[in-house]
Order: sequence, then C-alpha cells, then structure tokens
Amino acid sequence: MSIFNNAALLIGVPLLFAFSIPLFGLISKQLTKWVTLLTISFNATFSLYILLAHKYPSIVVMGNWLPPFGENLYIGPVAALLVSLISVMGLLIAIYNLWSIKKGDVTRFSVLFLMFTAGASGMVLTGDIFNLFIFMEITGISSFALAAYGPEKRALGGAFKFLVVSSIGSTLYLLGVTLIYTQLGTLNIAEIAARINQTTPGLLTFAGVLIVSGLAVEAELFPFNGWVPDTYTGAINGVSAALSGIGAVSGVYALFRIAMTVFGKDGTYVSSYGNLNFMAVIAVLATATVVIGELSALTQKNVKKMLAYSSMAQMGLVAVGLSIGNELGVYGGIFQLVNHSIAKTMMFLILGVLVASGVGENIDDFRGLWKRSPFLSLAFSVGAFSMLGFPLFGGFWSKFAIVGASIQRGGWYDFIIGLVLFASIVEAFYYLRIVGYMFSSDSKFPKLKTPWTPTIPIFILAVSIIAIGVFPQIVGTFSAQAASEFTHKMSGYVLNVIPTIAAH
Amino acid sequence: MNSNLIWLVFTPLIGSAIAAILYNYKFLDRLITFSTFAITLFLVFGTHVGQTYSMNLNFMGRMIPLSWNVTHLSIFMLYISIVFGTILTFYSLMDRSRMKGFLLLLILAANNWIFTTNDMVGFFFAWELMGWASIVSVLGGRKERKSRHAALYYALMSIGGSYSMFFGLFTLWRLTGSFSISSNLAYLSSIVGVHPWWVLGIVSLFFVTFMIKAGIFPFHTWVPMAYAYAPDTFTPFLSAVMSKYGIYGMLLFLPISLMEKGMPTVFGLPWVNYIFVWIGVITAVLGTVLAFFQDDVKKLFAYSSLSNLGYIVAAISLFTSVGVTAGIYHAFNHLLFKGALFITLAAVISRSGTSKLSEMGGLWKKMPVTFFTFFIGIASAAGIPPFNGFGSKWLIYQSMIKQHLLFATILLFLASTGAFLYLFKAFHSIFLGQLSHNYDNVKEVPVIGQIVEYLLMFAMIFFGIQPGYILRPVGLIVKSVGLNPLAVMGNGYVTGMFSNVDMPLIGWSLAISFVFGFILFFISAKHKYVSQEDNYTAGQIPQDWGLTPETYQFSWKFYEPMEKLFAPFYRIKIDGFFRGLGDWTRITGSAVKQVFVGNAQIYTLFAVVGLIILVIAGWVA
Amino acid sequence: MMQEFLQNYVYLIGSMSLIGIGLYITLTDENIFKIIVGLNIIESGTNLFMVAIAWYPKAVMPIYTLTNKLSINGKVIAADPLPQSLVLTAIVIGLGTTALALTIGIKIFEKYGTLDVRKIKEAGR
Amino acid sequence: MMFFLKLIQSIGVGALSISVGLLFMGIGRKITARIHRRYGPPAIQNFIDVFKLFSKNSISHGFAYDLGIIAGTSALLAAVVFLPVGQINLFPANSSLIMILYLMTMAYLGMAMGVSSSGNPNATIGISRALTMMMGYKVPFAAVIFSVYIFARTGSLTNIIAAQSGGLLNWNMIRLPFGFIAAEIALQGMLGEKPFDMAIAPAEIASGPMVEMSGKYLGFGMLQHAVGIFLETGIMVNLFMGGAPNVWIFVIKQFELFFIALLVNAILPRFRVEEGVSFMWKIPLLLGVIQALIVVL
Repeated sequence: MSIFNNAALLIGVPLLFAFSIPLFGLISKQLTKWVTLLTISFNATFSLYILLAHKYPSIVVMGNWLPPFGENLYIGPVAALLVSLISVMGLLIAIYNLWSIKKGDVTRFSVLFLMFTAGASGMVLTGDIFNLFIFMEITGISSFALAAYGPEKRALGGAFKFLVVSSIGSTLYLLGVTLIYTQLGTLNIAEIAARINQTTPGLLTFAGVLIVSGLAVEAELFPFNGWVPDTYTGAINGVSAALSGIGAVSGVYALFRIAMTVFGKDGTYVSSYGNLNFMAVIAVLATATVVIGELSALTQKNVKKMLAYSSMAQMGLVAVGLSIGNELGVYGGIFQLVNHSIAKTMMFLILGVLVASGVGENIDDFRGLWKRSPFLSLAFSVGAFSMLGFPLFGGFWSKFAIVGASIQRGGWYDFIIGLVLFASIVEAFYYLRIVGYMFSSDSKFPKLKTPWTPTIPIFILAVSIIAIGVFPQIVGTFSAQAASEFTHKMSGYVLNVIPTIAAH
Repeated sequence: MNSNLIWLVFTPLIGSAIAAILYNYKFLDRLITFSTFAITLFLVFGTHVGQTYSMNLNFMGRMIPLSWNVTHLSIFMLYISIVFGTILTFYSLMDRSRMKGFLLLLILAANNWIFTTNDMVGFFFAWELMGWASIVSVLGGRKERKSRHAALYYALMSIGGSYSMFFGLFTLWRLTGSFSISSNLAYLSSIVGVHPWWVLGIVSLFFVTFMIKAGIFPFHTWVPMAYAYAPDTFTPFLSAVMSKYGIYGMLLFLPISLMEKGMPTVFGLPWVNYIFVWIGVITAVLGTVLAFFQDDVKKLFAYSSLSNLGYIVAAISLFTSVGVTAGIYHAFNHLLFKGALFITLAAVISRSGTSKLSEMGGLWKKMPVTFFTFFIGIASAAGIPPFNGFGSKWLIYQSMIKQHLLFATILLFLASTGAFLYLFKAFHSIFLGQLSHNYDNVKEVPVIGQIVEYLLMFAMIFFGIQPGYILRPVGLIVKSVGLNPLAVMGNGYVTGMFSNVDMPLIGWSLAISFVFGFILFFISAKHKYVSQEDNYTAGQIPQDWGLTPETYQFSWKFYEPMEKLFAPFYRIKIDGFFRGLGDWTRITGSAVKQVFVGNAQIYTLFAVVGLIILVIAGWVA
Repeated sequence: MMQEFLQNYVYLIGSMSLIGIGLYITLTDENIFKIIVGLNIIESGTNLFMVAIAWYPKAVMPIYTLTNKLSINGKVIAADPLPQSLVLTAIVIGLGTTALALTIGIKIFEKYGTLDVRKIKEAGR
Repeated sequence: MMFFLKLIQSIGVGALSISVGLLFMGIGRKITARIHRRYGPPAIQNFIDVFKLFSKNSISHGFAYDLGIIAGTSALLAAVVFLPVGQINLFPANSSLIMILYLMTMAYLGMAMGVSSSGNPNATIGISRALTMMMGYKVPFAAVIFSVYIFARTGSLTNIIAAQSGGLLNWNMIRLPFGFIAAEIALQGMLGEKPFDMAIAPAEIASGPMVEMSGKYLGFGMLQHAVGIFLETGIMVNLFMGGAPNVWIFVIKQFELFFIALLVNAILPRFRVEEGVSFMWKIPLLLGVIQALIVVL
C-alpha cells in the first residue's frame, strides 16, 4: 500500500474551480471557458503524470483514516488509465467548446462541464461504494443539465428522458448498496470485496441485481438504455461527445468494478458470488445491446442519431469484452473502451463543426463532403474505420482481442460473439455507406471554411487513432495492467487497498 | 538478419503515408506509388526461399510472436504480384482514373505480408488491411452511385469473410495455443485422421474467407459489381492479383487433404476435394454463361475472371501433382492475360469514355497497339497456343481426366469454348466493325501506355512459348507441398501425362505458315482499301435511309440464340439470397428501431421490466 | 404478535410501499410534474429504507453519553449512525435532481407547449 | 538440317491438305449435283476457282481484315502438320489432340476478326452464328474425345492410332460405337454442312462471313475450308478408324467420312441456330455421355 494523497487534487481542483467559476464569470463570460480549459488541462497533465510515471497502485486516504475505516480513493491501473482518458477527452472537448459555446449561458455551462469531469473522475477513482453513488449523481445531474443546454427543444426532451431513467437507476443502485451494507456493515469496496462470501446468497443476489440494473443505465446496456438515442441526439454535439467519451466510460467502469471486483470470484474466468452469475447476465444484456443498437442504426438517416445508436452498440461491445472475464477479454474491453471514447468523441466533434458550418445532420447532406472539407471527411472516415475494427486503426486490436477472448472461452460465448460479429457487419454497412457518400463527387455546394480551434482536438484524436492502430502498445500496456487488476480481485485490488485484510 | 522481410511490409507502408500526404498532386502520388513498387521489387530480388524472420508484438499483455517465412509458393506469388503491380503503376502514371495510389500501396504492404507471414495474427491483419484498402479503392469508380453500391456489397461480403477467418484462427489458437500457421497446419494434419469433422469445420471457416476473396460460387456475387465499377486502373489489380489471395490461402490448407484417410472417397478423391472440384466447375460454367450477355465490358471480363478462378479451384482441389501444377500455372497465366486485358480496357475506356459494348466499335483503326494487345490477350484467354493461356488449360484437362472426372471435364471444355464466344464478342464490339463518328478524334494511348502494352504483349508470347520459366518454379512449389513435381523437359515444353506439347515448335509452325500466307497474299493480285461504309448491301445505299455507323454496328443481342438456350439458368439468382438476407436485416432493423419509442415512461418501463426479469432470474437461480 | 411485527417492519413495509407508489405514478401518469413527484416519492422511499435498516427494535441512539451505553457485554445495542448520515447526502442529491427536473419541466412546457410526456418526442426515428 | 527436312515435309503436308481438301470440295459439288439430278462442275473445278480468285483484283477494309483472313488459313496449315497422315507423322511426340483443336481455334479467331473488321453486319451475324454453333458441336465432341482419352489412356493422336492397331475390330469406331455416332454428328457441324450451315446461310445473311470477300480473300477462304475439311476428317480417321498405313488409304478413309456428310448435306434443310445447338446438346451429347459412362464404369 502506498499512499499518494496528492491525487485527491484530481477531484478537488475541478470541483473548487467549478464553484468559483461564477466569480470569473463576473469578469468575463469568455474567461470561464479558459478557466475550464486550464483546470482540465491540470487534470490531464496530472493524471497522465500518474499514468506514465507509474504512480499506481496507490491510495488516497482522507484525514489519515486508513481504509477500511476512512474513505479512500484507489488509483490502480484501471483508474489511472481511465482518469487519464476522461481528463484528456475533457481537455479536448474543452478546446472544442472554446469555439462552440459562444452564446447563451457560458458561465453555467463551464460550471457544469467541470462538475461533469470531476464527477466522472471521482467515479473512476473512488474506493467507496457510497461515494460512487455521490459521484454518479454529480455526473448525472451535471449531464442532465448539459444535455438540456442549447437552443433546440429536442435537447430538453432528451435531457428529461435521461433524468427519469437515470433517477430510477440511481435509486436501484442505492437500494442495492443499502442491502449490502445491512449484510456487511461497511461501504469500502475493498472490504466488501474481501468479505462478500460472508453474506446471505439470496440477499446478495437481490442486491446485485439492483446494483447491476442501476449501473446498466449509465453503462447504456439494454433494456436500461432507452434514454440514449434521444439524449445524444438532443444534446449539442460537444455534450454528446462528452456523454459518449466521458460519461459512458465512468458508467462502464462502475458496472464492472462492482460486478468483477465486488461480486467476482478470483479465477481464470471471473464469475460472481450469489445465486446469479452477474458476468453472464451482463454478457447477455451487452449482446442484446450490440445487436439492437446496430440494427436500430442500420436504417437511420440522421447521422447524429446513427452515432447515438452506434455509441450504444459500442458500449455493448465493451461490456461483452469485459464480461468474458478472462484477462484477454478484459484487455480487449478496456482497449475498446479507449478506442470508442476517442473515435466517438471525434465523430461528434466533427458533426458539431459540420452542423455549425451549415451542413445538415442527414446522411444526404454528407454527399461530396470530401470535396468540401477533405480534412473533416478524412477524420470521420478514420473514426468510422476504427469503429469497424479495420487494421491500422485502433479498433482493430480491441476487436481482435475481444473475439479472441470469447472464442478462447468457448461454450455459449461462441454464440454471443457470432451475434456480435453479425451486428458488426451491419455496422460496417451503415458506416461505409456514410464514407461512400462522403467520397462521392456530386456535391454542388462550395468548400467549407473549417475554423482552426475545433480542428485541433479533431486532429489530435484522428492522429491518436492511427497511432494506436500502428503501435497498439500505447494503450495495450496499460490495458493489460488493467486487465490484470480486474481479473485478480485480491492481488489486484483488495490487498493494495487493505494489505492487512485476511484472505477469505 | 533477414530483416528485409520486414521491409517488404514497411516500405509500402511508408510509401503509402507519403503518397497520402501528397494526395492532391496526382502525378506525384502515382510516381511515389510506382517507385515504391519498384523498390519493393528490388527488395524481393534480395529475398530467397528459406528466409525467416521473427519479432515479438507486445499485445494482449503478452508477447505474440510474429514470424515470416519465405516458401517457394510465397516467393512465386511475390514475384508475379509485384512485377505486375510495377507494370500497372507505371501505366497509371499517365492515367486519369480516380485510383488512389496510397491505397494501392497499402494493398501492396498487405500483399507482401500475406505471402510471407507464418503467423495468423499477421495474416489476419494483412488480410483485413487488404480488404478495407480495396473496398475504399473500389469507391472511386467512374459511376459513383454504382461504385458505391458495389463497394458496399463487396465490403459486406469481405468483412463477413474476415469474420469467418476470425473464428477459424481463434479456434485453432484455442486448440493449439499457437498462432503459427505452419504448426497449426501440422496439428490439423495430425488430427485429421482422428477427428475429420472437426478439421473440416475449422478449415471450412477459412475456406469461406478464401472463396469470398477469390469470388468462387456461391460467393461470386460481388465480383462483377466490384470489378465493373472500380476505377479502371484498379480493376486490373483486383482481377489479376487480388483474386489470387484466395487461391494462395486454399493452397496453404489443401495439403491437409492428403492426410484425410478416414473420409470416403469419390473417383479416388476425398469427397471434400470432389465437392470443391465441382464448385470450381460450377464457377467456371457460371462465369462463362453469364459473361455472354453483358453489355458492360468490365462486367463481361469480371465474369471471365470468375470463370478462370473456377478453373484454378477445380485444378488445385484435385491436389494431384498435375492438378496443383496446372492450378498455379493457370493462376499465373490468368494474372498475365487478364491483367493485360483489363489494362487495355482501361486504355479504351479512358479514350472512348464509355464501357458499354454497344456504344463502341471499330476502334482498331484508332488504337492499333491496344488492339494488338487485346487480340493477344483474348487469344491467351481462349487458350490458343502458342500464347500463354494454353498450357495451363491443357494441363487442367489432363489432371481432371486422370481422375476420370469426365463430366467435370466436359463442362470445363464447355466453359472454355464459351470463353471464346464472349471474348470474341468483346473483341468485335470494341475494336471491329463500324467506327462511330463520335470516336473520330480518339487517339492511341500515350507513350507510357504503349510501352506497357508492348511489354505485356511480349510477356504473353514469351511465357507462351517458354513455359519452362514458370513451370520450374511451380515444380518447386509442388514439391514443397509434398507432391511429385512434373518433369520439365526444357523451357519450351509443357509436359503432360498423356502427351507433351512443344510450344516453340507450335510457334515456328505458326510463324512459317504465316510467312507462306503473307507470301501468297503479296504475290497474288492487288487489292485496294475502301472506307468502312463501302459494304456489300445487295445494291442498296444504306445512307439513303439514314444509316449511321452506330446503327450499322452489330453489337446488341450478340448471342441471342444462346440467350434462349440458357433462359432457364437466369431464373436462378444466387444474388437474390444475399440481397434477401440484406433486406431481411434491414426490415428487422426498422422493426427493432421501434423499441426506442421516445417516451420516458416506456423507457422507465423497460428498465423496470428488465429489473423484474433479473430478479426472477435470481430467484429461480 | 401483530403489534410486534408492525413495530419491527413498519418502516421497511412503508418504504417499499412508497417506492411502489412512486414507480406506479412514474409509469402511469402522463403529466411531467406528476412523474417528477413520483420520482421524488421513490427517493423518499429509498431514504426511509436506509434509515429503517439502521434501526432495530430497542436500539438506543448512537450518541455516547454517561447514561447512554452503546454496548452491553460487548454487544452493540446502538442504532447504526452511518446510514443516517448517508441519507442526509441522498436527500441533498434528491433535492438537486428534483430542482433540475422541475426546471427542465418548466422549459419543456415553454418549448413544447405541453406537459404530456407522450408528446415529447422527435418526429422520424 | 533436321529443321529444313521437317520444314520441307511440313510444306508437303500443307500442300497435300490443300489439294485433297479442294479435290473433296469439287467431288462434293459433283455428288451433290448428281443427287439433285444436275450435271455439276468437274471435280477439279475448285482448283480452277482458287487460281482464278488469286489473280483477280479485290477490295480490302484495312490491315486487320488482311491479317485476319491470312491467319484463318495459316493457323489451320500450322495445325495440319501435327496431324498424323498415314505413314507421314512429322511430330509424333507432339500430336496432342487438344492442342490441335485449340490451334484450330486460332483460325476461327483470325477469320472472325478479319470478316468482322469489314464492318458488314451480315458477316458479324454469320460469325456470331458460327461461334454459337461451335459451342454446340464442341461439347459432344469433347465428351467423345475425353472418352477416347480415358479409353486409350493417352491424349496423343500417335498413341491413339497405335492403340487401335491390329485389325478392324480394334478400331474405336467398333469399340466405341456411340461415341463414333456422336462424333460423326459433331463433324457435320464442324464442316458447316447442312443441317448446320446457318453461319453461311446465303438466303438470310448473304453468305454470312463471306459477304465482303472478293478476289484473293475469297481464295483464302476457300483454302481455309479445304484445309479444314482435311484436318477435321483426318482427326476423325485417326480417332476412330485406326489411322492408315499410308497416305492413300488415309485419304480414302477421309473421303468415306466426307461422303456421309455430303449425303446428309444434300438432303436435309437447315436448322435454326438455337435448334441446332439444342439438337447437338441432346442427341450427340447423350450418346457421348452414354459412351463416357460405358468407358468410365
């Protein structure tokens, strides 16, 4: 156990600045965006430092109360990777927002955006099951408000749907947490994980069902994901990017932290305590999500809605990978999470730039885009190819690992991956259709003038997709460590937090 | 050491990156593509059989060994593909089509990787890379809407194929724990006697991929679309080189059939091989029958490619020494003559601006070099000695008859005769007959194109009368897969089982009889040249009733009697199956989409119902 | 007997009933504000549930004074104080959510001109 | 030295094939006339015709026309040297039947190219009909030759002849009767005689391929036809009648086959193209397949 209390700044600094932004807002509204940017860039720098300087595994203890008595943050390989991902995505979206958020309530948008990032980072970092709820709600409330931001009325509808479903979800989660607390009398994830076998199996199963259902709302798993298409479509593109690049990341993380670390059994394939194997449950839900998401996107004429459905399906793929429960599968799942976050963020940002320059959201408006804006259409294709898992792009490696892991596991996972691959063919159809439209030359419209500010994040994201595709070690090293953390519950997590705890 | 194998892959990748950056400068893009092909060719000169190289890829948190291994087959394929690619890219220097050089280079990287790799990770990576690069390449055709549809269709088939291979390679990995191709094949060979059905299942997963890529029945439906609507300069590569990847893959797996002791046999062949022979024959006949009636010249030759790949598959499926020799030899010959034909087609289409047979005609007066290249190309394709297509077709017949596969042989002969028909149809409709006044200003292709055409003509004649230069390396390949190679008596001989053919002798015989023909022609009475309208018309003057060269050209419904004969065949639509699958998926998609009704309450209801189901599941469990 | 049962379980039953009532309202009432009220009732139910599980019959209050012994013979007899503090947090969060939901509700009424949840959807999906 | 010897011998075979072919054509005209109760031209009329045609001025449509028509004759002459003619077998190691058949295709291609480049649609229609018909007769013929291949375990004409040595009963004609009948019908199509002469139907398409030919071009056409008759009947003789000990018997055997074709030609009307092809794919193919089954099983 090493203690690295400074890491608390990853949550503290954004929260501090989030609430002091109204003060900056008094000086200038535009200033608040720069404050957001700087704050998140601090977060990004610091989290990347933690990741690259290998400052993990370590914990943050509050007020010198060592866990299990005090609340703690745990920075393991997973948390370090995902918090870096969240911060970097946040930073890039913040750069985009410099250009995109001009009118309206800029100050409050900045507040909400910082809170959103802080909440998501908190979800990933926390080592306490109730704090997870709190951060979830922080993320949730700020994302409802962000989703409702903007001039369009569909944003409000989407945000409301998100709010209702998400409220139910968090209630379910809280009920589940309470049930576990009645059994074990603790809220520390490590301690619960170590003592989970001391619970009554029936109650544990019930609690697990509640928690999995609650977190599946955030992780966008069917049938808890009804909000996804409307919210993603309704929100302005920067927010959609943040929801898929940041919100979904923390949601999936929370789901699998509970399912694998808390409920899981150590073993070659993670399975769970209780009467129901939650990994299998998640696998079924995730497969349904992939198939339903891709099929729904197939006939979609609105590109933004198509991206929303695709986002849902991709989260399903991530969950399929993680739920396989062997090291390779988790590796693939985490890798896919990173790839999806990068690619989908980039595609939503591109869509934002296009919509702002007068290109519509419909697929027909993408005709001849190659002639009008080569850079954006190339970047969009790169993102699409990464989604489809084409080699030389990041998505290849993650899809490769996920398929490999499920076939390695065999049994009914062969069937699952068959369905997933069928859905991938469907996905290939609608993405390649857009690419085909973009590269046709029958556009009569003039060239687009692309503003340079949003071009920076898009360029960085596109280059990083190709970089990951050519050198998969960039992400692979970390996601391999993450896989080892997820699949070795005791040595990977519990003993790093509470070294003294008796092995069960 | 032996790191040049790595550079075979990296040089095209680097070239591709540079070409992509210079995309807007078309000539530079093409120039870099050509130079990269040439440099890669030099790298191949430094490659020899038995070279190996391996490196570790840090992947999945462990080291995955990537290995390269140069076999006789791989070096043969490398040479023929890269030499042809170099010629093609040289041709493309003057070309106006929308082929993207950097995509071609990506395919080249994949090409070199596929042919030299000895691990399935690299094979799959390269396969997928080749897949998407070719899909995007198809997008740039002249008719955008159609090429988009073709690319999508091709993409779905190709990706479906890749996923089949995905399953196969990981299943092998699960069984053996290794990605190495050679050790996995050895493993399959060792267990084929014990669990033939298992091996059959795994191998068929791979074979689906290869059949899709090679366009073998029943996965041939993408071929005509993709070939026809790809950029004109890319189609030669698609047809000549890329269809051979499937053949290469089949050749990797076919040696397993030698070990199939437990399986029943038909005509001395394991029944799986027997089925594949018939699949090849069906492909050959199907391609021929469908090629008769195409009006789009590229589609016609796409079906022709289909037919020729059917020949190759039928031959290599026999897996006898003559069969494999004939198959590989025909693969080479097909690469050469179909490459030449598609290059001349690109030249014709770029000059005339149309690919419709019914809109062309009489172009031989305007494009004589192209005309002669095309003539020798169709002579090769029809298997006329001493051009290069004959030897392999002849060997294929012999290999089939050796196994007493009489009906298959008859059908192949039918396909070959039919080939002559559609080849002549294309030849007539493009080059012969009446020259339309639209093409009065058509010029011969530029010098670069003419150089390429002369080169291809020379190659088709040279490899026709000197088949030993190909048969010797093919013999080495045949030996390396564990069969007895055919004896090669000399550079000029094709040695069959039943008889030999001395190709230079045929060449001499033809040449001398032509000399006599010309002497007779020139010593006899004079002739004068007349215009194309000056025809025998039973005393009437066609121009009087408004006849133009276009209406005087016979190119519509060229083989109408055949159309009547084959009418029952056209009702069977394999394409319909895939389209039906697509429609079904789309309908399901529209239906599934209705799940997301847009009502917050319904969404909540979903969540609650999901919860209840999970609770019940937990209860029951 | 009955009384004892009620004494022991009244809060649990009550909290479950509240959650049920809230869910029923959320699922059946088409008015946005009533849905928000339903959500709020669910939250109250959850909070009550949390408080209820912390307490058991004859538990003493968890404040250490000279007269209020928290344990007898090493057995804890005080109520668990932690859930109560958790509930405080949850109530605050619930407040935030409700406030935001109401705001969005008002905005929806302004833009859509209706409070019927069934009519808040986009054309063409 | 060897080269020149072979060269001169080849020229001799070529000259033989031309003369025998022209003679057959002439005799054919005579016999047909007699069947039609006419007197008919003398048997050497075709020699006279060829000389006459080569000495007349003519019109041409360009070098593709010239080249194609020369190729039509030359390629057949190139093929005929590989045919064992009685005791004359110039290249015994190189008499593969399939090779000869494919080399003949070169002649068809040349002819087709030449007449099509003239730009007269009648010629092209004739070629289209001829090729369609070729598709018809090649298939039963292929069935027969592959049966012979399997039966004789060889593909070389030299060896096929050797396998039939030893008297009439060893002839493939007797041993493979169905195959012989099928090949005989296919020969009718190959020679372009009625009822399979739709390619040159004078009343419909003005003699088809020959429509633009005049002077020496028509002369080349006649030579091609002559060599074609010699080659096709010669193949049949070698395949089914055990070859011949010397040239004279060989020619007589050829004539027997040609005579049957003539008789059929003289009394039958013409098929339509698709009727012709479907006839070929019904009766001769069926016979060929029956023969093949007998051989294989």
